[in-house]
Amino acid sequence: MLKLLRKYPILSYYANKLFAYVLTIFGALTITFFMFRLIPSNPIENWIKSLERQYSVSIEGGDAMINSYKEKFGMTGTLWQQYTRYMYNVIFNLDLGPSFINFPTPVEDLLAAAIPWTVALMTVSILIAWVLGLLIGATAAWFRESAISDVITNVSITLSQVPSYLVALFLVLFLGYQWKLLPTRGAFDAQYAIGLNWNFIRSVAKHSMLPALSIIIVSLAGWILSTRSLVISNMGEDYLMYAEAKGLKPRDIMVRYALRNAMLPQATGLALTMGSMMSGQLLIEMMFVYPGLGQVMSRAIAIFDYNAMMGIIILSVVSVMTASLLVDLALPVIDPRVRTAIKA
Amino acid sequence: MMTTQTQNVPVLDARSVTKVFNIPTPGFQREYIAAVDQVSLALSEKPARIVSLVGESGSGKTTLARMMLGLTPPTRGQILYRGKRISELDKREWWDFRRNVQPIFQDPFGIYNPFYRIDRALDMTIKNFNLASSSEEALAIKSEALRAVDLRPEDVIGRYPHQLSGGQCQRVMLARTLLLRPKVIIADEPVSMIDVAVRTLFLNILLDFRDTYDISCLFITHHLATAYYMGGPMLVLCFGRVVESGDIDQLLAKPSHPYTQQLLKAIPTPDPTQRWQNRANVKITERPLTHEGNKCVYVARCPHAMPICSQQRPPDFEIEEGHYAACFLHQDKPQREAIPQVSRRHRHAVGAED
Amino acid sequence: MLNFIASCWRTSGKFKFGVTVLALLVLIALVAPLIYRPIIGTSSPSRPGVFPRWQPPSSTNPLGTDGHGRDLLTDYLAGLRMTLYIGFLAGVIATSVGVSVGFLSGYQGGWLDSILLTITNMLIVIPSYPILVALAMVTPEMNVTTMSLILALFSWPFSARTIRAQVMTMKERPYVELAKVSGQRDLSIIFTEILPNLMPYLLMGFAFSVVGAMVAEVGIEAIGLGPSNIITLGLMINYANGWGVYSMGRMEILLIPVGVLVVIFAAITMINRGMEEYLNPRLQKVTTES
Amino acid sequence: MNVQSNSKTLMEIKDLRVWYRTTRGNAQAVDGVDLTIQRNEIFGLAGESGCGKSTLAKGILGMVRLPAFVESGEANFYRSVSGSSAVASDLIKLPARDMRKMRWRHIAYVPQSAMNVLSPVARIEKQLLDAIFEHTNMSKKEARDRMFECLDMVGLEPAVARMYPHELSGGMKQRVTIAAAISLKPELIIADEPTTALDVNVQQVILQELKQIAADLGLTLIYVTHDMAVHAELADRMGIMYSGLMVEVAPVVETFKEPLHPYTQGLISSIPMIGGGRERMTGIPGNAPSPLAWPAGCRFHPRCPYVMEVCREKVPPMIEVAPDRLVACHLHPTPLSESASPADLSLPDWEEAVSRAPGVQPVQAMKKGGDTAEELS
Repeated sequence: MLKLLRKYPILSYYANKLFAYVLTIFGALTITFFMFRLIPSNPIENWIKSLERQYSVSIEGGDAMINSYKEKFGMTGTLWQQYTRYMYNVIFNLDLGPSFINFPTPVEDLLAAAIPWTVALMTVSILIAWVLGLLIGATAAWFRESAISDVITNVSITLSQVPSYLVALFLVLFLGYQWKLLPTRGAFDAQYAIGLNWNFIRSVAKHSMLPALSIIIVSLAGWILSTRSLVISNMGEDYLMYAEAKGLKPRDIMVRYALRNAMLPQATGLALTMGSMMSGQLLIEMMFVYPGLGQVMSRAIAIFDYNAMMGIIILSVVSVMTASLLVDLALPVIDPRVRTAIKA
Repeated sequence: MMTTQTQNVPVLDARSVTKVFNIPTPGFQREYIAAVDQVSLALSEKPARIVSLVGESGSGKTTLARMMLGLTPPTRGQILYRGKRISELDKREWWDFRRNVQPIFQDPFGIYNPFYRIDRALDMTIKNFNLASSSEEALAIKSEALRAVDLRPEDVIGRYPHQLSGGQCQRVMLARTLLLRPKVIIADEPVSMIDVAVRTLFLNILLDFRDTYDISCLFITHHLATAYYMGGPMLVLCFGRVVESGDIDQLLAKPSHPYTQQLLKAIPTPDPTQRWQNRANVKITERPLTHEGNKCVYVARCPHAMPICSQQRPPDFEIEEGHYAACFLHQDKPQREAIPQVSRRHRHAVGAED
Repeated sequence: MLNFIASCWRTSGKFKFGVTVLALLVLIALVAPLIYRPIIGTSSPSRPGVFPRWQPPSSTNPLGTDGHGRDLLTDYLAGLRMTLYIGFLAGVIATSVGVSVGFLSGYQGGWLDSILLTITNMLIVIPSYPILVALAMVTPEMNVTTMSLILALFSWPFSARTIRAQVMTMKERPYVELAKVSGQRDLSIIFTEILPNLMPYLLMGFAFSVVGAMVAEVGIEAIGLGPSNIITLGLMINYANGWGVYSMGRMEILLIPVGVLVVIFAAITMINRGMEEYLNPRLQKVTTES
Repeated sequence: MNVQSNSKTLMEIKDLRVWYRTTRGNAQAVDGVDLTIQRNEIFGLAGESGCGKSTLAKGILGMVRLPAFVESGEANFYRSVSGSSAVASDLIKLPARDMRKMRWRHIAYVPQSAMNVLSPVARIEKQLLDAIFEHTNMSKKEARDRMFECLDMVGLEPAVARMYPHELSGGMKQRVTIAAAISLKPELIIADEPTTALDVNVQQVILQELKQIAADLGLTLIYVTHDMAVHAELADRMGIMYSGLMVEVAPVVETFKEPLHPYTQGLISSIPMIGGGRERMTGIPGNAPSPLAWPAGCRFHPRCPYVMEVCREKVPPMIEVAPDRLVACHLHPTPLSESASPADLSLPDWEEAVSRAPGVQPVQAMKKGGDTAEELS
């Protein structure tokens, strides 16, 4: 096998990318697992205590109940046994263990219910932000002398670092309360039946407008800035000056040379951002009571439910790594330079 | 026996040194190319001489320079400092090697850390090799070295690298080398990035170093005319191998390797009355990507290629006293004997000063 | 370092604007005690019940009082002071850890580099925000230093990665070779040759981690999980949300902290963009070298 | 406007100034250059780095971009319309759209760094065809034939068209740019140091190809390089620039045989020549001045061995001392009478002049042994 790898550098490039992919995911999960477990507080005691406080009664058989729950949750045995058992379940039979939020349902179902919402919201907003960002960024770069491009740049600089929930605050205040244009809570009107009927979709769209907008505004600013500086540095390259010397129309030069060379890095950027959407915008979803992964995460954190939290983190780590793996695998095919560089 | 031996032991001696890299090729396989392929080169102490090493870009001259400076380890072969492998030098011997073998790099602008003033390069050398006991003395030898390379100390000391011209920067490097009074300077294309007018000044200083301070120099260039101006022995490097060596006048009088002949024909002469007669054919520019050991390195482009050229590696044939060419056109002439590798018995570097 | 800042100041308007605004804010933060001492006397700014609740702006309380009977102006000043302090502290921790890891793996290379690189990648891949919230919720006594430590925990890998890339390129520069040949040892090469040229990238890394830390801190506070005994702008936002200031018609209670935060983030990012413009000559309009 | 100039002149440059805006004031890279280029000639533009020759080339091509800007001057280009009549247009004042139409059809450019002049993500054929389609309405097939014809002219097989730039060697990339330049058979090609980064053999191939193509297609070539030997091999007429000004213009044989301007003489006598005598050359002492602060009067006076009082005050005007021999130096203030020939004007031996020159200190042979400061002065 090694001889084969040595002989064909492309294979060894893919092999070592795959190895790094698996190792990083495994490492990340281990770190998170131990981080949670080492922290003193434990979900079951919290739950029992919260029950006692709620009904102001002390439960005698409390510790027996605690042990049985611990057993069910795989919290028994030494830390190492818990770890191996958990990993075995996750890897081999994809069982993330029971969630604590609504007890019997396993974490997988919990996530399965939340994933479509987050994916829908995030994909739409990321794509809109990316496309708009590319267009505005490129034009701002091409007409960099004009005042508007300075205005656009400074505005996007200001907006790019502002956290999306602060933007959400403003949107909720003005669009939501002040002018009552858009609903500010929930994902759809309760009165419509869930299904592919028209007004359900319309109401979902209306409800997700505000959260989507707050995500779009911030990431749009980010894309504008990155495209602008990419295109500007491309404009300084010799091949652009050479294209001008060939007497090509400015518009052709921008599209065929400046933008084309900026497409590749921005495409990889899009893939990586798509990968990171799984971690969801926790605060946005909490603020808008949007039933996505962030919502599940916030409820899990509130009562420190190990399994649910681990489930979501596994999901986002895997999706981020898969996105970057796909980019690494696709790169040699798309970019001829990488294909040659690999063999060096 | 030891004393006489110290006379003819060369300060720096490369014995069939080879460096192998793997390089990108259009195909999917992995290709190995010997950037430097069994090169032998000796720089003696007395008499101080300027040895020119001429080769096109990609002929391995920079790799050879870095190996002789001890910056890159050779894949095969040995580099000896006063008869002992530089990888086996003990601490004291290493410092002695470091002091006596100094480089001059190619890029006058990139060589100085932009963060500091230019004379820090001099101070660093003075401090590390403790050439001066007090700061006044340090300033004195600094100014003296700068004047020796035709630079006014007040023009240089305290200035930043970007405030000086390429020629000035390169001469400050010469001053830095002069401080150490090394036995050998390895100059890797020192003049290729400075103007023609100032270039001559730099070459004159190197000649003066040889005559006044007995500092030998390995002068590496791709410009044959500059090597001609320096005089002395010359080695022609082609794709990592020394194809021809000997005194420069011998080589010009009787260029015996096809590569040297082609090189001499291709060089534009600064005289409009003697323009090129020959019409270069395009095939010249092809570069043999892969070459195994056992064939002549120039066979792909050689007009006199014979079958033997691609089956056997041409040894050095002796054209005349001190003039060798590695080409089967001269099969009838005597071969040069191979240079023995040094075994581990030489514990102590011969003649290393304390 | 100083002449780098000076030349950035000369070339980029963004840098000038960012630095002035930030300097102004830091100045206000430093001077804050002098402003709110006369209002609340010697008591600590976070002590509730000093004033009657919900007073409109008056001579004693220039901005009125809040739901806990604390003077609003003092809240904001103390909040600004604390947010900046936590942000910079977390930035310093994150950058110093990031730099040492980045340097070690960048300069050393080989197996050490691959180990450190994998660890950094692992930490980058984990979604930091949920973990931060979980950690914040559970740490027993939450004070400024623990808060900064938690925030720094997840931002040091980013500066580690950028510094490592820079060190890898700097290592190949000719002046490192000149230093080697002049007898400099590895350690002094790192500190005297490579570090000074790395300064601009350190500054940018520092600015990024400060902003990152502040965003995360405000994120934690805004959902009420942060320490309640230290007033920060994030906490003020959380209270304002809790009190439903909108319905009380006192919008400014929410708008002021949000506005100040936006100005802080904008200023630091302007500084970063200014530095980037100076470093990448193509983005400039006037060349610096002749 | 349609002007009946003598059909030999192709371009007249009058008092062209191109400056760079820097934080420390304006760097006057090109500071008032007057030049006339004849048709079907190879004009060599020589001078050391930093003398402004590349900036002048960019000025003619209208490629002056911020932070550089055209301060003043004009460049009249006499485009031959049909047969002998020519239409003049000032390239400097031409609006962008018209200049764009002029490019590649009438003025083409061979860039210096062929390394990154070709877009890394597009195949060679795409970058050759886009100029052809832009300026002509050739059919696809016609354009491809023209492309392969040009590639063949520069000795590249058709397969190169399908390759990416990074798969070609430096020499091949340079020949692609030459093929691109001749694809629309322009009247003028400006080549800005195309062979500096290439090996000697490759350089010979490219120079001979350029010369051959210029002769076959009957086009004019302005060849910019600091390497005097290349000018000797290639150029018919030469112009030498120093510190942003043209100091001497003359046919190449006369320039080498009897240079009139001291700088040209210094430049030629400091080029090592194979086979020549190996006596010590002194080069040109001193350093090139900075474009931010040109010296007063003649800009070469700090380094000139024949410096006179007048040199330090007055800028020497460009004078035609003999037919087709222009020089800007106070040593030759007036045009020659018919009888005298340029030979009488030739300068004394450079080496001896430099050693005698008062202000300038060449490096004396260093004393052996003694390291004390005085001995070494």
